[in-house]
Amino acid sequence: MAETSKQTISIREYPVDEHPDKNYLNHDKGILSWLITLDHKRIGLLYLGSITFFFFLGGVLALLLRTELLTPAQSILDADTYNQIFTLHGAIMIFLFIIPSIPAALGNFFLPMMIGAKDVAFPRLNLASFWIYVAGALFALFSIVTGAVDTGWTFYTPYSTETGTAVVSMTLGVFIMGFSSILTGINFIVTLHKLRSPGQAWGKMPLFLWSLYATAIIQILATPVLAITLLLLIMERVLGVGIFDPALGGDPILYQHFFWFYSHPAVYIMIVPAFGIISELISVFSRKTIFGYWAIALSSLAIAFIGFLVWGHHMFVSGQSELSSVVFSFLTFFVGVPTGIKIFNWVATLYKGSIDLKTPMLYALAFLFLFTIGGLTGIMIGALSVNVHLHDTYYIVAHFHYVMMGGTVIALLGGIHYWWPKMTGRMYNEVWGKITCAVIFFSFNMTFLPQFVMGSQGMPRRYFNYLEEFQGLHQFSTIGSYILGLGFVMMALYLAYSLFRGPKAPPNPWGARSLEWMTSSPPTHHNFEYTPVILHGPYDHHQPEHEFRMGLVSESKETHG
Amino acid sequence: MAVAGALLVLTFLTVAVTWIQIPEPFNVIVAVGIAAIKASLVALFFMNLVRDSLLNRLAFVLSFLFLAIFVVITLLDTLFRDSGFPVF
Amino acid sequence: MSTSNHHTDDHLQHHFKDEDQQFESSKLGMWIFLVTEMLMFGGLFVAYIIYRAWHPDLFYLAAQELDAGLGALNTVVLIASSLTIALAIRSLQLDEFKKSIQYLSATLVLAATFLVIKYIEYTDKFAKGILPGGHYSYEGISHEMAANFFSIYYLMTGLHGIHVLLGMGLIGWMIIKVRKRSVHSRYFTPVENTGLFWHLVDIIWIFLFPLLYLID
Amino acid sequence: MNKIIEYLLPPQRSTVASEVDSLFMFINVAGFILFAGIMLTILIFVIKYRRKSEDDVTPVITHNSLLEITWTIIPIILILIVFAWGFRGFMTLSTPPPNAYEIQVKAASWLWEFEYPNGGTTLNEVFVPVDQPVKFIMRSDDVLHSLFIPDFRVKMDILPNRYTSIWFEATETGQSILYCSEYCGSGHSAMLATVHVLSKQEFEEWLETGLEVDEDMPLADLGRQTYTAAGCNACHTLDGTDRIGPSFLNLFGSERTLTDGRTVTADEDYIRRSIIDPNAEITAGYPANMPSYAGRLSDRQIDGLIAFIKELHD
Ligand code: HEA
Ligand code: HEA
Ligand code: HEC
Ligand code: CUA
Ligand SMILES: [Cu+2]
Repeated sequence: MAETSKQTISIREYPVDEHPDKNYLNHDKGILSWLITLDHKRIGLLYLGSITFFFFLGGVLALLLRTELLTPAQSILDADTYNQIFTLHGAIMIFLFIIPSIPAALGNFFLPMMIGAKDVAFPRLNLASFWIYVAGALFALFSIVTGAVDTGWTFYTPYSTETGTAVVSMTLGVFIMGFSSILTGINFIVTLHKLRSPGQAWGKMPLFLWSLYATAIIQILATPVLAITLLLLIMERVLGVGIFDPALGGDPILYQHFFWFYSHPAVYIMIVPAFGIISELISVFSRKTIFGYWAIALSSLAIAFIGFLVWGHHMFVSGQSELSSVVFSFLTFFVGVPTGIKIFNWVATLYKGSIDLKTPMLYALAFLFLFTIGGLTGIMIGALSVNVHLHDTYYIVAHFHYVMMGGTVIALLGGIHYWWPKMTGRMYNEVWGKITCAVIFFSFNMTFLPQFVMGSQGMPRRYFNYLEEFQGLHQFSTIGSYILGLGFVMMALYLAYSLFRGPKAPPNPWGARSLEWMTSSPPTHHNFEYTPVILHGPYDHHQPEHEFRMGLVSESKETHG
Repeated sequence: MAVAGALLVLTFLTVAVTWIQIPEPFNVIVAVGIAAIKASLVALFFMNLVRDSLLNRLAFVLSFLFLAIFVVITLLDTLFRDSGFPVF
Repeated sequence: MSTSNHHTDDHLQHHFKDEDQQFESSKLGMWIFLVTEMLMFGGLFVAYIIYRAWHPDLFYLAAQELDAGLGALNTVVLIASSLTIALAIRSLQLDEFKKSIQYLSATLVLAATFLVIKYIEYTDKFAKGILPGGHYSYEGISHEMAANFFSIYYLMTGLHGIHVLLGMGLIGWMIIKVRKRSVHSRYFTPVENTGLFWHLVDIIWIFLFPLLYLID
Repeated sequence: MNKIIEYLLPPQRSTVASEVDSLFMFINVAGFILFAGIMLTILIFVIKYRRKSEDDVTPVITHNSLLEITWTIIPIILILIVFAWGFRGFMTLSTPPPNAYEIQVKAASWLWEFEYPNGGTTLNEVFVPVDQPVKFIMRSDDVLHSLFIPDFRVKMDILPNRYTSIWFEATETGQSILYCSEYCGSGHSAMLATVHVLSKQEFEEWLETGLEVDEDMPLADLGRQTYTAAGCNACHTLDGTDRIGPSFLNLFGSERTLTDGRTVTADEDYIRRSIIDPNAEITAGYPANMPSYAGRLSDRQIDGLIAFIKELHD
């Protein structure tokens, strides 16, 4: 628990064993030792591998979409295939990639380390959550084999109850993955409450953990509703229960309420952990105490809470009552306030810092650029009368790619580079890192900026054919997406290279202050060979580094009694 | 933990309340109200929330809060579908 | 579980500092899990509330078909089972293993009773042609949406029934654990958590009963 | 500024358009100023405070309440403005004037049917008078659709179990495109219609004469016209490629295998049946989702279609 016991405890500095022979990677050998591992770090890597795979899969599907959109009429895909591909692209990117991405991969790896714990509170649940995720993913992929789903990732009724495709196995897959998400959430909350090292008050927790905490709260409160929604949808198909299907007396708008009650908060499951990463990056690479620690920490909770009140902004033209549209629009804007607070505090942190433009920092700055655009366009479409025009056009597509790809994915990339030395024990190539970051940044804008224009000109989304007048913009966007793909291939190459040939990483290459850097790279099986004691805040760059490596002198006397 | 006796009495009380409740014509609120009382009795004593940590109590309350949000805001739509534009 | 277990007490997992920490963690975990359960059922309650607000007459008519007596009986059964499981935990905390097993078994029997009564209700309905959703064929209710009420009814009671089954599994497992003496006054977390789960199942029924059976 | 509006948005052809556009531009401009301010600050900081040496020491600045309050209040003010403005526009959009001219719209997968007060109907094109409020009362035959006319800045979902409505008042004559913007399956992107805005007088005339089918046209020509007007082209091509349904090329006279295993010859009778009651006989390999045209096409139009299909051989 957090508070130090009343007995006097003695602490001393524990120097880091720079390159211990045994680390978590070679602690046990063999594939099986990975597949049934209870080590949060290995589970984190398992997740990281899986989400990378699904990101590439989703990305390749996106390139197919973009290729079809090169010409106004049919070129390489027919209408049904196109519909299935954007559905799969959306569903894979959302449920298989972005929701588990930061929390389950980086969060699993670093949450226990950042609080000086040996593991999460329930390691077995953690492993279970990974395998549940895999099982869900298999169901989802199975749906492709059995005829694919063509409903859009939103599974709106009654189309989803009528279309002849494999909606049941897809939704079952998503249903199952929900439990994986819930288990991760439970695990994180309990771990943060109960396993923090001595001295680590809430105010000394890295902001990444605050963001994971807020995320976990959303996960446990929203995901069950998704579960019941999908269960009802499945029952609708299997038994014809008639809650959502108008042909049976149900109400399709009710389905949308249920769906967005989960899926709007879910967008904060995606972005809030990204905020956490950005807080770490900005502080570390300007070597400066974070500005407005509490403002940033608490705004995550505020976003999580307000995020539950605004789901109806996806439904302004759905036929819900005007009254609720007005209320939802009003509440929607208030998410912008805590988000803005974060952004301004990050900018203020840069002030008088010592800014080092390493690759992770470049990603952080790219994030600020892209996410602000995505967020401000969110305000645009939250405005009632404008939304009527922009709803279900490419403007929306551009908005959510700016926040999800330009926000979450860019932050994830920043985080991966930042923690790469810690996770793998190797340094990546800085020059290639920067070049790739630039390529991704520019081609991303090239892909999605034109979509704002198309959208406001009236180009509807989920359109397989379109009017000639949009062809120029579509082609520009498609070419951008190819370059974007190239950027990711470059990244895959230099990161893979660094795994084998990269120079060995020191324990703390960036001069950071949070706990995960106070052990060897890669860490040993138990993270720390002692119980860490926290004296300073995680961003106290003005304190000498060795004071962050304190630990209890003798562990065994610490038990109660 | 000397609540066992009290628990028994409470159980009978809650059951008894159920029985009286049936002939009552005036309904949903009463029915749900009584159910809520019964539920809180179970939560407080059987599940021992009276003595539990603040956090666990908070968890319990939070779930009701968010359910309430869900219901109330959804009703804002479903009850006002055809009433046109609200005039303030 | 993991390799280096230098602690004497074999229930303490290596990453916990002490028993207290471990107990509190599991209990908090369980509570959060209960929160997710409540929200999941909550979805059905929301559907219920919306449909009842739309079609009060339907709910009135259809509820007449349900046997309030059996429903009430089941309420008593579940409340009693809640009591017995609470007593089982108490006995265990006092290391009265025999008594604890008796109470747990009583809970199990009560749970089974609940299911038997539910089974009677279901078969009775099925016989009349009151089946969920598209299979509905009963003519006795003069409301075009009667099937929808029973869809909600079956979904709610069905999901609840599944939880009763799960709970019974857990209780059975706990009986084995007490038999083997692998839980006792110093370590009763699994039983405690099973109890919490069971109480939740009870609470949900406490709401289901008046909402489905007692509409007038 | 006007140039930018013209580039970003479709032409303003209804009374509400300018109000919506002005809010759109306000958010763009305010957002851009905010965005540019933030980016500029970042740029300056990054240049000015670049790391000079590995031993740089930075000041300890933990927070500043005044700043925090400032950047909480200013956004709140901005969002209140945006909310109120959007609310006003929305109010206009959702309260049709009482004197609106009413047209019934029926959306089906994947065609639009418009019914005028005099009982006449048109498929996939709608004629409306200029400078006169028009209200669409809409209903779907099957799944969700959504009626979207970018030039008028209106959009509304169409549901199978209720009526929804929109209204607009066109400000100039001409043609505008009407999209289906709620995803509805294979033919979603082909579910288009044209809005013809006519002057009041032209509209009156059109109501008198335009609704009648030109009975004098040669049959095959009428068929070709109906092929696009009735939206057959959404699903059937003329060049032998499959879309949603089979191509019309070489259809006539060929042997069709049905899902129940029977084979039939595609003669006049069969084609007529396929149009009027398409789901009675389903050709193997295709979905059963062609809408029925019973009551939507006149006998002569169907004859025309048959004549047209007859000619399609290569
Ligand atoms: C990571 C995911 C993510 C995030 C973070 C957001 C963030 C926001 N989104 Fe987005 N959104 C999606 C993912 C996301 N969204 C997706 C996937 C969809 C489409 C789903 C589908 O239909 O398929 C969608 C759709 C969507 C819609 C529905 C559009 C439609 O279909 O008609 C709306 C409408 O209000 C909306 C609004 C917002 C708002 C207001 C925010 C806010 O949180 C943004 C807050 C941020 C800022 C405002 C910028 C920073 C702040 C400042 C610089 C301070 C100054 C600010 C002010 C003065 C306000 N989003
Ligand atoms: C996390 C979420 C996420 C991400 C990251 C992306 C990423 C991308 N998306 Fe996606 N998108 C969605 C979520 C996301 N999308 C959702 C939810 C929808 C809505 C679906 C719906 O309507 O239901 C959507 C819809 C959507 C559409 C609209 C389709 C339509 O409405 O008709 C388009 C069109 O341009 C598009 C394009 C892209 C592109 C070009 C990328 C690019 O950023 C992708 C970049 C990645 C790559 C290019 C992969 C790189 C790898 C390789 C090329 C190498 C291959 C290597 C090996 C095989 C080893 N997306
Ligand atoms: C929504 C899509 C759609 C539209 C619009 C549509 N059809 Fe079809 N049509 C189909 C499909 C799918 C089939 C194959 C299944 C079947 O036989 O019903 C089909 C079959 C047919 C057939 C039988 C062909 C065969 O293979 O035997 C004819 C003839 C036909 N359509 C004519 C028309 C005409 C004429 C129109 C316009 C007035 C039209 N269709 C509009 C989808 C459509
Ligand atoms: Cu009709 Cu899309
Ligand atoms: Cu949203």
